[in-house]
Amino acid sequence: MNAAPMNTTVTTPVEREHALHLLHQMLRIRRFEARAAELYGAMKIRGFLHLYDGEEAVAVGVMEALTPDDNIVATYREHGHALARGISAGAIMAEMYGKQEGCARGRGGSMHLFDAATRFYGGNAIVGGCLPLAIGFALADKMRGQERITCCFFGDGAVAEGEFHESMNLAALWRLPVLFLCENNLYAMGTALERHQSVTDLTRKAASYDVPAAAVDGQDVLAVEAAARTAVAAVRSGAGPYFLECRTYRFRGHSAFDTELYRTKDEVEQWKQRDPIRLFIHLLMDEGLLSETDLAELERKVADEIEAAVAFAEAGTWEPVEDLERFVYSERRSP
Amino acid sequence: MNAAPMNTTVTTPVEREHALHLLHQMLRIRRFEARAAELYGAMKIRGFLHLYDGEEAVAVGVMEALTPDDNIVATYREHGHALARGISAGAIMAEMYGKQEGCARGRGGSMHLFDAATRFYGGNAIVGGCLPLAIGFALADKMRGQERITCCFFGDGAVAEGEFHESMNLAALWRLPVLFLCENNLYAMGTALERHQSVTDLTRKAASYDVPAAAVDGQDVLAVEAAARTAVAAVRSGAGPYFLECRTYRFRGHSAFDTELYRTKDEVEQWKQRDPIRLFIHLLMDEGLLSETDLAELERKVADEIEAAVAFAEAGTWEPVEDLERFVYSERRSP
Amino acid sequence: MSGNGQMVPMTYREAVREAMREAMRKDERVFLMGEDVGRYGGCFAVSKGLLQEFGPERVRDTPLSESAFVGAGIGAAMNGMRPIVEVMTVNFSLLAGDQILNNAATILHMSGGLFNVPLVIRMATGAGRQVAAQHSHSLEGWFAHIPGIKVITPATLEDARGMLWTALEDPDPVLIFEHASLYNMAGELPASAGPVDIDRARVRRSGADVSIITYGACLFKALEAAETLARDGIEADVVDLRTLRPLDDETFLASVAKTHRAVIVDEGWRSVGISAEVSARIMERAFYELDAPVERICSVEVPMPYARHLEQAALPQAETIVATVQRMVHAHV
Amino acid sequence: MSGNGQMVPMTYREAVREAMREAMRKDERVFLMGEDVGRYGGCFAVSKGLLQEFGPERVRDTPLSESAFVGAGIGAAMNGMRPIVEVMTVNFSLLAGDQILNNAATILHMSGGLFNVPLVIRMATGAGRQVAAQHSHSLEGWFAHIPGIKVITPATLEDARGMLWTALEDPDPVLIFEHASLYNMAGELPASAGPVDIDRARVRRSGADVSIITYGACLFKALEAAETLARDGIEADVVDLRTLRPLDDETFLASVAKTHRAVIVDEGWRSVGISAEVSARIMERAFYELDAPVERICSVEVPMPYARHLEQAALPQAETIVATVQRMVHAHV
Ligand SMILES: Cc1ncc(C[n+]2csc(CCOP(=O)(O)OP(=O)(O)O)c2C)c(N)n1
Ligand SMILES: Cc1ncc(C[n+]2csc(CCOP(=O)(O)OP(=O)(O)O)c2C)c(N)n1
Ligand SMILES: [Mg+2]
Ligand SMILES: [Mg+2]
Repeated sequence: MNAAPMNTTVTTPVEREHALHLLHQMLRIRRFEARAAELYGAMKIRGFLHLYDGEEAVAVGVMEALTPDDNIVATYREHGHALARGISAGAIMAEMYGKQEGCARGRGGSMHLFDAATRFYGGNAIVGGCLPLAIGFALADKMRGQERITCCFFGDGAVAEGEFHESMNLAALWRLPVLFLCENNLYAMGTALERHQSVTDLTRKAASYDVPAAAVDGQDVLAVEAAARTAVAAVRSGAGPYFLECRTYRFRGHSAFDTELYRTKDEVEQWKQRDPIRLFIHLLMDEGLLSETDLAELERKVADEIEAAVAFAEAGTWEPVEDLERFVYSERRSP
Repeated sequence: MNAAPMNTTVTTPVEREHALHLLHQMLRIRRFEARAAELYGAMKIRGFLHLYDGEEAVAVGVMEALTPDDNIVATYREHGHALARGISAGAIMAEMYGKQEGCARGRGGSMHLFDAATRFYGGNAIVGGCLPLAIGFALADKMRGQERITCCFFGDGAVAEGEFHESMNLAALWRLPVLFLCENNLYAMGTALERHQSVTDLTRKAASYDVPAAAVDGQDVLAVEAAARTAVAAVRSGAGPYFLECRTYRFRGHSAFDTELYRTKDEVEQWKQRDPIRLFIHLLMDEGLLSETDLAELERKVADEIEAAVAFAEAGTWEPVEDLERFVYSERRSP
Repeated sequence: MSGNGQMVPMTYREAVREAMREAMRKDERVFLMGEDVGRYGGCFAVSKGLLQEFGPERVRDTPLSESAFVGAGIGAAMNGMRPIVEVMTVNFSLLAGDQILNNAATILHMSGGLFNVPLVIRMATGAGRQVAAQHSHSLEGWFAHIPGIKVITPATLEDARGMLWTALEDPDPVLIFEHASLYNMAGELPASAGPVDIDRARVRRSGADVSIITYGACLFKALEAAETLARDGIEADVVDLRTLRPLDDETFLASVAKTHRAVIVDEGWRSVGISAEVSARIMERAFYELDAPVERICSVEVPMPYARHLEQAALPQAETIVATVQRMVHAHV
Repeated sequence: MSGNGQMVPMTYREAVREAMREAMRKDERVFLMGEDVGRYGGCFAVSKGLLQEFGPERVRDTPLSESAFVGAGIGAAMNGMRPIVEVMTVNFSLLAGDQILNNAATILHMSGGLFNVPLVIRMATGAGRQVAAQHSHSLEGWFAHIPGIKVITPATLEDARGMLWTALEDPDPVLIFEHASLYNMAGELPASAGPVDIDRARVRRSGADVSIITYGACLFKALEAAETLARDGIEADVVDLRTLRPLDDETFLASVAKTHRAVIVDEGWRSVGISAEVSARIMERAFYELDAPVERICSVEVPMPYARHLEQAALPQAETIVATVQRMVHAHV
């Protein structure tokens, strides 16, 4: 497999309201990440920062297929998932500032977003480390006859880790309601897919566990949504896990420290031709579902929201140093 | 998959001398294990004891296909491999007695047999733990242009461990000369294959790494030898790793502590109908390659050898307690 | 309440099993998961019979996948269950080490207090059965390095019976280490035996001349040594730490304040083990009470050899404790 | 030898890189393997340029498979190579923990001395960069619990440049921990700088009033504290342990014999860490030399919080060292 974009085009028919919603979600993420990058430059945000530009269609398309009652487990590159899932931009931005108004009180930062209301269980920064957790979430639900499913996001790099394999086997063996959501952006940090996987068609990994699988163009939000709906329906039916690979690309470096020695500017440019947002805008305009005014209106709404989020983070407060030792152990007994 | 034996029969033509050699090797193992069991009862051997009865055709068939220059890595159920590879029965038995004349000075015991002359690198008691070592052996050989291959034995249980997956991927990616030799005896301790693997045809695991694979009736020593020769030739050609699954059965409990609650006596009896030694004896007698006298002669030779091994172990000496702290760090600098 | 005071003969193995049985009866969120806990009956026969009583959903055999099933325990705990995960022995625990260190111990903190992990992990630990270098570890003290988890080490029947329920009621991850050599230990327990605390160390024998501080199977070597020493006129206070994280400093400090001398006995390797921690705490908080330097009796720092004489020489022994205490007391009368 | 005494400006990062470059030039059995060591240039840019010089066979990018590539390093070492395995950071090391504990550290012993494992594993360690609970571990002291391996912690440019070759010549597994905050540290080294020993601790500053015993990045906090203390008339002996296993007791005991007071500074968590071990050894071997109890300054026992003010509050600081020493010295003049 080479790193060239897939050649599918965006074609699925779509209702205007839904289309605008999807576009809005993607724009929110794009804008949020742009601001995060700036704020990182301004040293308002510190530590590691892994941005999601280029991959927006994945989080947005998948979240559409899930219900609020489902569980989400994600990686360190999870701002997009958190936003699409419904954690407020302010709570996320405040978290990245390290303020106590953040969704994890500023203890987690960019890589560890958590939220109870939306059942968002992190933000996990050990590659592959979230997969076993997802198994456990699904197991608990299955044992109690809950309808919920668990969606676990992870990258192509995680597929090389033993935990991926152990988790796929467990989920298949126990027919657990897990959606394995692989965001294949063709690189694990600076290591290209063909240098870290002997078989680059990752859906073939699923076959060896008898887990149904599909791959989808991750730059096409409608295709992602459709594929996710199929996958979610299969999982919710009780048939067991499902593996969905979204083929995508990250436009920025792996993290803020990346000098991108491992890929060419050309390759990145080629992929930017398949920017999921641009593609979707073109489609909608071609279909007459979106006007320049609509777009400007959306952009304005998004800008307002993100600026409000930044203001919220700026206005946030520092947790008292005296509280440092809290949350090592629980402050209450279990119910 | 159920636990019933495969229905293939032993048919490959074979030369008398070679046939007697194979039979001799299997008889040595059977006898050795029987004595080990007795000596465990007599508390001469302690710790864990994992016997190989029923699986003899695997070690014997595979070793025929390897050259003395190849590397072997094995599990805790490795007496058979060690004997077939050419470590003397005395050195193995003395090791199990804990005597300093043992092949690992009595420091390793039954689960940790080692030998430099035969390139036998353990005896590893962490399930799956030997697989990464095999990758390293093969990598070193490949980097230096050695002809050697590395044969790594492991059980069906190890296939569930993440290390199996990581090792298969690395071997395939780097086209390393590794023979993955899976001894599928249908149980990982008390857990049947279908309760620990979502896909019970283990060769399908190999497909997901583009590693060529085959399964063979592990009760048929000639079939194992033939399959191993094919596999070894493929690996030695430089094509990369190969996965060979030998379908077999252990006649005794997992270890000396096993009360075998998890399988029926019937199932065991059914498999004993496919005792690799009995099957082979019948074949050879049918073909006129083995007489009762030949067999008696072999049995006697084997009995003598094993009794001599026991005598050697009995006559062995205890390493001085003062030497306890040796071999934590090397006593010499590296060359 | 009639009959509750009655004593019932029981082994340590049975005490652990009874504790699990009671927990599964009392709380339907509790389930047991691990390698061979079901059909095999547990590699040390601890869970024998539980599959028949509770079925394969709640007594769940797992594939050999330590990282995945420990992580699954964490996820299930976060999602409302009360899993007991059995890692067959501590020797395999590093395969799940990342899940324990980076998930079980950190999620409460990383989430700013949002999500706790009410998980219990049981493991057999220890040496002495000639199972050699890869199967003889004592890493419980080592795990006690990690904030966010608790580490408990039941030594007595009462604790084997009673600590599990308390651990299950704890909102945070608790690791229970059962020394494999204790499973056959027989004794008696009241029919009414139930939960015990996991907060405090316990003085198992009282004496004024020296403190012997220990836990797990070494407790019995310490008690044996104490009997021998008593014949020599030396009365030892024997402290069973019971919980290695968080350590109950007050109990052992009170003992040292009484005896002014302490020996720590620990089957783990000496360097950077739990005994170093106890020694350092005595240094910090009871230095001026000491009549002699605190000593440690630990396993010799070798991977465990198979041969019995070497293994026994590597392990702490009652005789070593006796000799150490005698030297200590007589040198400083 | 002309020009060899010349000083060359260099960062810690470059010193490590030079050490690897020299090793690969000198010995063709040496190769580097790990995640992103090649095309990416190393996650801390340490190996930048080495791929270009030595090619992808000897500067080998691996998949994310810590257990497999560390195990592969062990196998390759047993089979005649001299691998340098980079585990990107210590935070991922538990994924390879079983290979380190049960293979690297035990094979020499289990094989009765037949097979040694001349493997070097490098890892970045430490906190201070706001990378939160899963990426801020300091586990080097913890790994020092394991017999069969050596643990070294270069703090200076000289050691960063010189310890690697000595580690590669060692017949047994050596773990090298490089504190991530040191990579940018700049200084000068003689052009002739080469291998240094890994056997002895080093006194980095001489003083008679208190011993500050430390290693790694904390060395610089200790030296800073010592300067502040000197203005107050307190002269500190600053001991850089350099090697955490085996510990060079003699050097810190000699220091304590001179100063009669000791503080240990360690970025790891306090309980059951390397500082407990040093304290326990001073207890055992220098008790009667002490004018005051040995103290420990470690990280607060919390998973590392992201927020900067909390992270800094959790870490040992020069000010804490100063305050501790002042209290210690003034309380017992
Ligand atoms: C176990 C582990 N090893 C290494 C790392 C360092 N690391 C962080 S992200 C990353 C690459 C992951 O690639 P992938 O899974 O494809 O996700 P992506 O970043 O492309 O979204 C690496 C090597 C880590 N966090 N965890
Ligand atoms: C990592 C690990 N987990 C658990 C064990 C305990 N154990 C020893 S052998 C075994 C079963 C292994 O089954 P398999 O791989 O099929 O080999 P077999 O014994 O059947 O030859 C188990 C669970 C172990 N040694 N290592
Ligand atoms: Mg990726
Ligand atoms: Mg098996």
